[in-house]
Amino acid sequence: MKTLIEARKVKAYYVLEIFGKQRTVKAVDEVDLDVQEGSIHGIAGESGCGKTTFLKVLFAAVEPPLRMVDGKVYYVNDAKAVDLYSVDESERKKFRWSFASYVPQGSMSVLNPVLKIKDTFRDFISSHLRGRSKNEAYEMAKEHLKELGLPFKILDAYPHQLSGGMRQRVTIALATVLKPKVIIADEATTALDVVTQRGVIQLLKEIQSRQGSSLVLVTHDMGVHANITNLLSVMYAGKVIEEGRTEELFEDPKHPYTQYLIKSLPRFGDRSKRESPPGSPPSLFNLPSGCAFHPRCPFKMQKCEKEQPATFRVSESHKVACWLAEG
Amino acid sequence: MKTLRDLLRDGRFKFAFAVCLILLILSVMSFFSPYDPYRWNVVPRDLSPQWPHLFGTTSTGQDIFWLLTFAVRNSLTMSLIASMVSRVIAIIIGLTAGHKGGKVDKTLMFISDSFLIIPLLLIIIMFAVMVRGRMNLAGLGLLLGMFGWAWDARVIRSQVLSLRERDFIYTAVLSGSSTLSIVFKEYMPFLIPLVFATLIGNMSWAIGMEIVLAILGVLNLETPLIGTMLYWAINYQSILLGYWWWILTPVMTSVFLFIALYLMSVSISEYLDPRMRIQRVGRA
Amino acid sequence: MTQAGAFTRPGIFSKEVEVLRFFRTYFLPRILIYFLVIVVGVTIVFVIPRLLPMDPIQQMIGQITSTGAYLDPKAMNYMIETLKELYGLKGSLWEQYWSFWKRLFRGDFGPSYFQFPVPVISLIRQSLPWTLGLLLTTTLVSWILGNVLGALGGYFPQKSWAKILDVISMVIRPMPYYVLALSLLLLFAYFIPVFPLGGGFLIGGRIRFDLRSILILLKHAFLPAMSLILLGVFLWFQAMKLVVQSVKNEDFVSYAKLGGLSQSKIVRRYVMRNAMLPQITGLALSLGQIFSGALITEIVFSYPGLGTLLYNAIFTGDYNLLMGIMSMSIFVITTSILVIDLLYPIFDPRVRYR
Amino acid sequence: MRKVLLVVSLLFACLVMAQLAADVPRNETFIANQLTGRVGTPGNFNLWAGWRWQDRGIQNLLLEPLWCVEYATGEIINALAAEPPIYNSDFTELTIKLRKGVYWSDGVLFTADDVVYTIELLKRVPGMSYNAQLQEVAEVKKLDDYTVVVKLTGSNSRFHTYLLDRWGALRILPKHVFEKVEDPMTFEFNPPVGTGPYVLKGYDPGGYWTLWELRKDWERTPTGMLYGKPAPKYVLIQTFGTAEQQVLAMARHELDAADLTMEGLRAVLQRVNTARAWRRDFPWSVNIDPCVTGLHFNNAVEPYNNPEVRWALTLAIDIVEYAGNAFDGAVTLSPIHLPLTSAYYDWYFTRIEEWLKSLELDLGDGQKFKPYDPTAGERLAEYAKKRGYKVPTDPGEIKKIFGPGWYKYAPDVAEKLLIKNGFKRDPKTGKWLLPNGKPWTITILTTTNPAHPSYRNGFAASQAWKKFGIDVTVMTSDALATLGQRGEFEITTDWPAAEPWGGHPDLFRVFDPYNSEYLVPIGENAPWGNYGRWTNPEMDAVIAKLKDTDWNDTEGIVTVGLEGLKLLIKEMPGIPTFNYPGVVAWDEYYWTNYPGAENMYCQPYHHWPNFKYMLPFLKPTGKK
Repeated sequence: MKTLIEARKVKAYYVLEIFGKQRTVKAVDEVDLDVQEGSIHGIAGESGCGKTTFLKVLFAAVEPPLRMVDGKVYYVNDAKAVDLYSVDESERKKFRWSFASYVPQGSMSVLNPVLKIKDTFRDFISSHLRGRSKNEAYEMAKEHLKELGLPFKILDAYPHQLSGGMRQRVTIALATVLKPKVIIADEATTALDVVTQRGVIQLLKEIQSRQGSSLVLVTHDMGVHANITNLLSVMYAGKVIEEGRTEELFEDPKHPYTQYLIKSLPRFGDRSKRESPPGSPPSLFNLPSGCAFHPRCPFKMQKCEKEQPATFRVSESHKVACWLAEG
Repeated sequence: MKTLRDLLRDGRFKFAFAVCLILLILSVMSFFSPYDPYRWNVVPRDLSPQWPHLFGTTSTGQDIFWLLTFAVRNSLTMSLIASMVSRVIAIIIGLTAGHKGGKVDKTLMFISDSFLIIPLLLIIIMFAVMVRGRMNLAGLGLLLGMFGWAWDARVIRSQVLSLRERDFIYTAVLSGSSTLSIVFKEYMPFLIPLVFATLIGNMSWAIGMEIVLAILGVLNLETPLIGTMLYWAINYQSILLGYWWWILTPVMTSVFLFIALYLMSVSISEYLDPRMRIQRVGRA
Repeated sequence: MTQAGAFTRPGIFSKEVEVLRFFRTYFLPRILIYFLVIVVGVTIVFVIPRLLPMDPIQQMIGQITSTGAYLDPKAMNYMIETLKELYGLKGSLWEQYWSFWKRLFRGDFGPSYFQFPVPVISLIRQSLPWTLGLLLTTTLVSWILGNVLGALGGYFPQKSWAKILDVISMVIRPMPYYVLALSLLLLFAYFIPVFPLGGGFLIGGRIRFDLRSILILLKHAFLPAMSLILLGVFLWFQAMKLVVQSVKNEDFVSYAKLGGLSQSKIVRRYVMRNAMLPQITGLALSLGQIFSGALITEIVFSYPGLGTLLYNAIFTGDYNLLMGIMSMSIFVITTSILVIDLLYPIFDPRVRYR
Repeated sequence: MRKVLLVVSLLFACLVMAQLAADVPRNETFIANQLTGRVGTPGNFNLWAGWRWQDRGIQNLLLEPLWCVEYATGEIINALAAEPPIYNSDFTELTIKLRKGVYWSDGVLFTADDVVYTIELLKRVPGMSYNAQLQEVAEVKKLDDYTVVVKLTGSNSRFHTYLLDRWGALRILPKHVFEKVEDPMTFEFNPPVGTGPYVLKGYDPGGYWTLWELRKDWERTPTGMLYGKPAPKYVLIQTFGTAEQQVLAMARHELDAADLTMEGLRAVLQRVNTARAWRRDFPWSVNIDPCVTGLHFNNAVEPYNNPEVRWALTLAIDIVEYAGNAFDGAVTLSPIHLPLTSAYYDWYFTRIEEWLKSLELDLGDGQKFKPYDPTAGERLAEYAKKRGYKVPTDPGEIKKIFGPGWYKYAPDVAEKLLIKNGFKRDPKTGKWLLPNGKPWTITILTTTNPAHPSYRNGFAASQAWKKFGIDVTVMTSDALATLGQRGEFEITTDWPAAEPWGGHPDLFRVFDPYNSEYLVPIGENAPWGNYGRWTNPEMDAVIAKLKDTDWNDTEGIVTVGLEGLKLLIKEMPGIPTFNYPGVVAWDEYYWTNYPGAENMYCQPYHHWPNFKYMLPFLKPTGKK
């Protein structure tokens, strides 16, 4: 299995200067992640745990006040690894949409309101494939939409004339029109009702399997992870606390936080009250000492309060950062 | 006061606040002026800036510095009256139009449109000519106030329209509270900052208008205003005769006043709109 | 104007229903309001001059006698009666109002009192081309230039030239226009005598449709035009900069950046096209204002136009001329707003269905 | 490539080209400023339809009047007429003898037919100028080609003054042009045909300039016959928007004669070395303008109907401080209701001075007071010297420049007069109270243009009376004419009395408005010159006597005139202060020998009809 994207010790902080006081938010703190070719890699965690920021780092969309403090992100394109942050913007631009593309969270305002859908497609296509004439780009977009089973008449409509679900599908189509190797989807289903959510997930799965591209899916909805992803990383307070094959994590979650997450999922026929971790996620301005989860962890030990847990390998494809696993 | 302290951190607001402070001090000093601004030939004429006449004297025999203190005081009071009047009208019309919607909204907006449509400068000249003799500061303020509200009523209305969609307004309406309480309890906190920013904008519009009217010689030219100072300087050929200090004082005052008002309204509206603030903050 | 309010999402309808619906809900109310505004505007313009203390006949007599032309008192009353008759000031306000509307439909504003019996229409026809020529070009040039600069200034606030432009705009804009125009005149007509001191055309020359006349016309119009453009550009610059700064943070712009679109494409098709929307309404309004002529420009550069004509009309109480110019100005403003309102859906698709 | 070269050369040619078109050489052109501003109807020269400003060259170059006033030398010029008017004994018939050999600019002979046709046409068509005045004409016919007889319905010894040009008159129109026109009101009369020495060459469609060219047959016009060949081949009358522009134009020698404010004049004298004013040194301004400025009481309003109150207000004025406030002392004082031009000085002032010195006011408790102060002129000269201006020392010169005398500054006498009439001072504030106990406030109605002498009079008076203890406000209004005629004012700064002819001792024009026949209550239209609604039986008698004295009997006119003047001074319906200070600036770069104070062969204003009589005297300097 070739890895397409390697993220090594990524540190990305928000540097906010709120009325004179300099404050840094450690949104992503030393995270390693490998995106395997052909895999569907899920990233789970409560909102505010830094998963969306990590995606931005992966996609090199770092805008002030977010700043890349340390760490490397390599794009491996036909065996040539390129460190994203050492090359200049024009180089990075080549990777965008052809190597990796990004599906945003709210699709409400992502499409240019004054352009027809086909013009937006044409912009995205022509800015990467030089020399494509106008209707060649339209043909390509029509072709792509037909593949995805979407009515290509929507090309002549304006964004505001489409329903929420339809607009999300168009955004996904837009992100995958150039057949990228990696699709990064950030909460792609959150803004939709359950039924449309199902349709969008189905769409993503189809694209992934037909184009053989790998998918990085960020969502707080564990049901989606269980349904679609084969690899799963759980993030908490800017760190990856557990990572491994999805089935393994669901069957034998090692980290207490992951257990809570899985228990929070309703199951058929199960009438008992859902449990959720006590308290609420820590504010990233002043993280608790040692393991960030310790204030809410029922199994916390002295060690947990003082030292940050190291990462232990539970099995060949299952890692966890928790002192419990040390024993 | 906390907001003021925060605002003062913004460089632009600091400059604007300093200029406004100076102008306020000037207006207060006008009460201690040794010369009566309505009397001519009280000081030797056409002196370049020197002690005791810091800003020099005019060809009509008046001390420019003390005249400026009166001019600034009158201009500021006049523009305050004008913008207060127009704020009140703008709020009333904007709020009722935005909140009520339907027929009321259409008619009110139609009225404000017709105000935008009639050639404003000429109507004001006509009114000024009509009232000229008995035009005092309040009269001029009222006149400018009457015509200055149309654009801002529209801004307030669109703000109210977007507010009305918010849930807390629905809950207030559904809970049966009277329109008045809704207006003051729910809308006002959101509108006050907007009203304040447009107030400053309207003040600079009023002063600009006053200067145009004075230069056309349509105002009562005896009352010292920034505009009338300019009128006398131009009428007495201060530019060609080389009395640069006479023409420069009103021009510089009006330029600084406008810049201060502009910067203040920009920084305040930015302070109110969090998204703009973050975008600026990040640029460390 | 655009209404922000809720807008329906009909999906994709057939063409015919769409047009009919468009006509009924969007076009008809606009036309109704258009005529209503004109009627109200013209009525206001009819009433206001009459509130002026200046009675046209007495001002005329004051004019005649103050220049020393002898007017024997007996003859004066006779003249007042005849003038009242000729000026149509006989009868109550109501009758004058109806006769005014009757004449208006025939496009005749009646004679100008001060330049009696020359009809107002020919007075306007003589001054209008100059005002139209000067102001149409300056408004459009400053609109386009101001918006382009504003967009670039707003999009790249860090660039040095953007900062310089910002400072200049802050200094030029509040400058009283009279002083700005006068210094331009002093600079380019006196110290560096390149441009003429005033007037619309070369003295002694005839306007012929040849290159030479056009060049002379341009030369004479250059200074007034530059003073107007200087003012206009920075007005639009600041307005556009504000709009662009807020549009720049919209999601579709950052998404386009993520998509790797080229900078120029983003600025042109994404930022500017959206930022232009409020500016277009602004253009409609300022196009309307053209009609009252640039009064101070005409005075300082003694350039022919409607401004001075209107200004003198106020002081001589010339009702017909006042009403003529003002109702024409109202007509142009409302039409330009209506046109822009109807064209608006082309610029902003969201507005199409109401 | 060639086309580009053409454009570039043209562009360059335009930039460098002087202000005038190529075929109008600058050194043969006289450029004057148009006083009345931009012309609303540039293409329309029909001055007889309605009323039109005529100083764009119509009255001063194109058309000659029958007679024309010349107030500098105090004479009446016979232009189209050969000799003064001839009336029959009871002034019901006027005979006019015309000048022979005058031709219209299109080569047609000027004859009596033109005069007869003009009078008949103007009388017939309402709305034409002078239509109202000509209703008096019963019948007009010509005796021969050069004699016209006008029969009047009543007797009017001054009927011919409608044809006497004093900045406006009934002008004779070309019969052979107007008879072909079916509606004289809408006829544009373009290109115009005239009897004057110049004919139209071109005009600006924007209304900012009019260019005139000397007629080849100039010797067949009255100007040519009387004064010879006008020097400039072209005369350009151009409107400059602001005073600054006139100064700049003169600095670039693109303007030969300008009308300026006092401050504009100082700027020109400082900036242009070849420029000069009417008087070479202080006070520069023209003091022979045929009208006197001052204040005008409203006789129909309490307490201004009482002559003693009016005299009290006069004595409360310190005329030196008053003139200082108004024009910094640069004026010619006049104690009588006439402008002290050299002509009126000789005709009237020399004969009234003794009476003025002996004039006494009765203060009630048996005391008498002589208000006249013959030293006022010298006191004003002292003030001017103190202000640092170069002032002549010879008493005769001072009298001519600063005026012979005025009234004493006697606030104590004024106080006695007021107390005599029931006025009191408020013990606390020292301010004056009316007889009914209410505080005395005066509103002075004046024009809006602060540079205008009437504004300066209003302002100076308010300063003087504020010092005397009365609350005075100055109300400026553009509707001065309307408010004045309707009498809606207490005191206005309109002229204290109507303007006299200037070139003739006849004061009928000054006294006639006071005729009790025309007295109207407040709200109706009072005649110009008597907005204050003052009448007096003795004045009616003077008017009647004047009506019976023939225009040519100057001795008779002067004796009756003196009687009227003395009455005006005793009653003081208006306070005369100083002559109208006209400001004219000339550039001696292309033309010299202007009619300045030291060389008064003609009056100085280029917007007056006499401008055409001035042009033959000008001498080109030969500069290219």
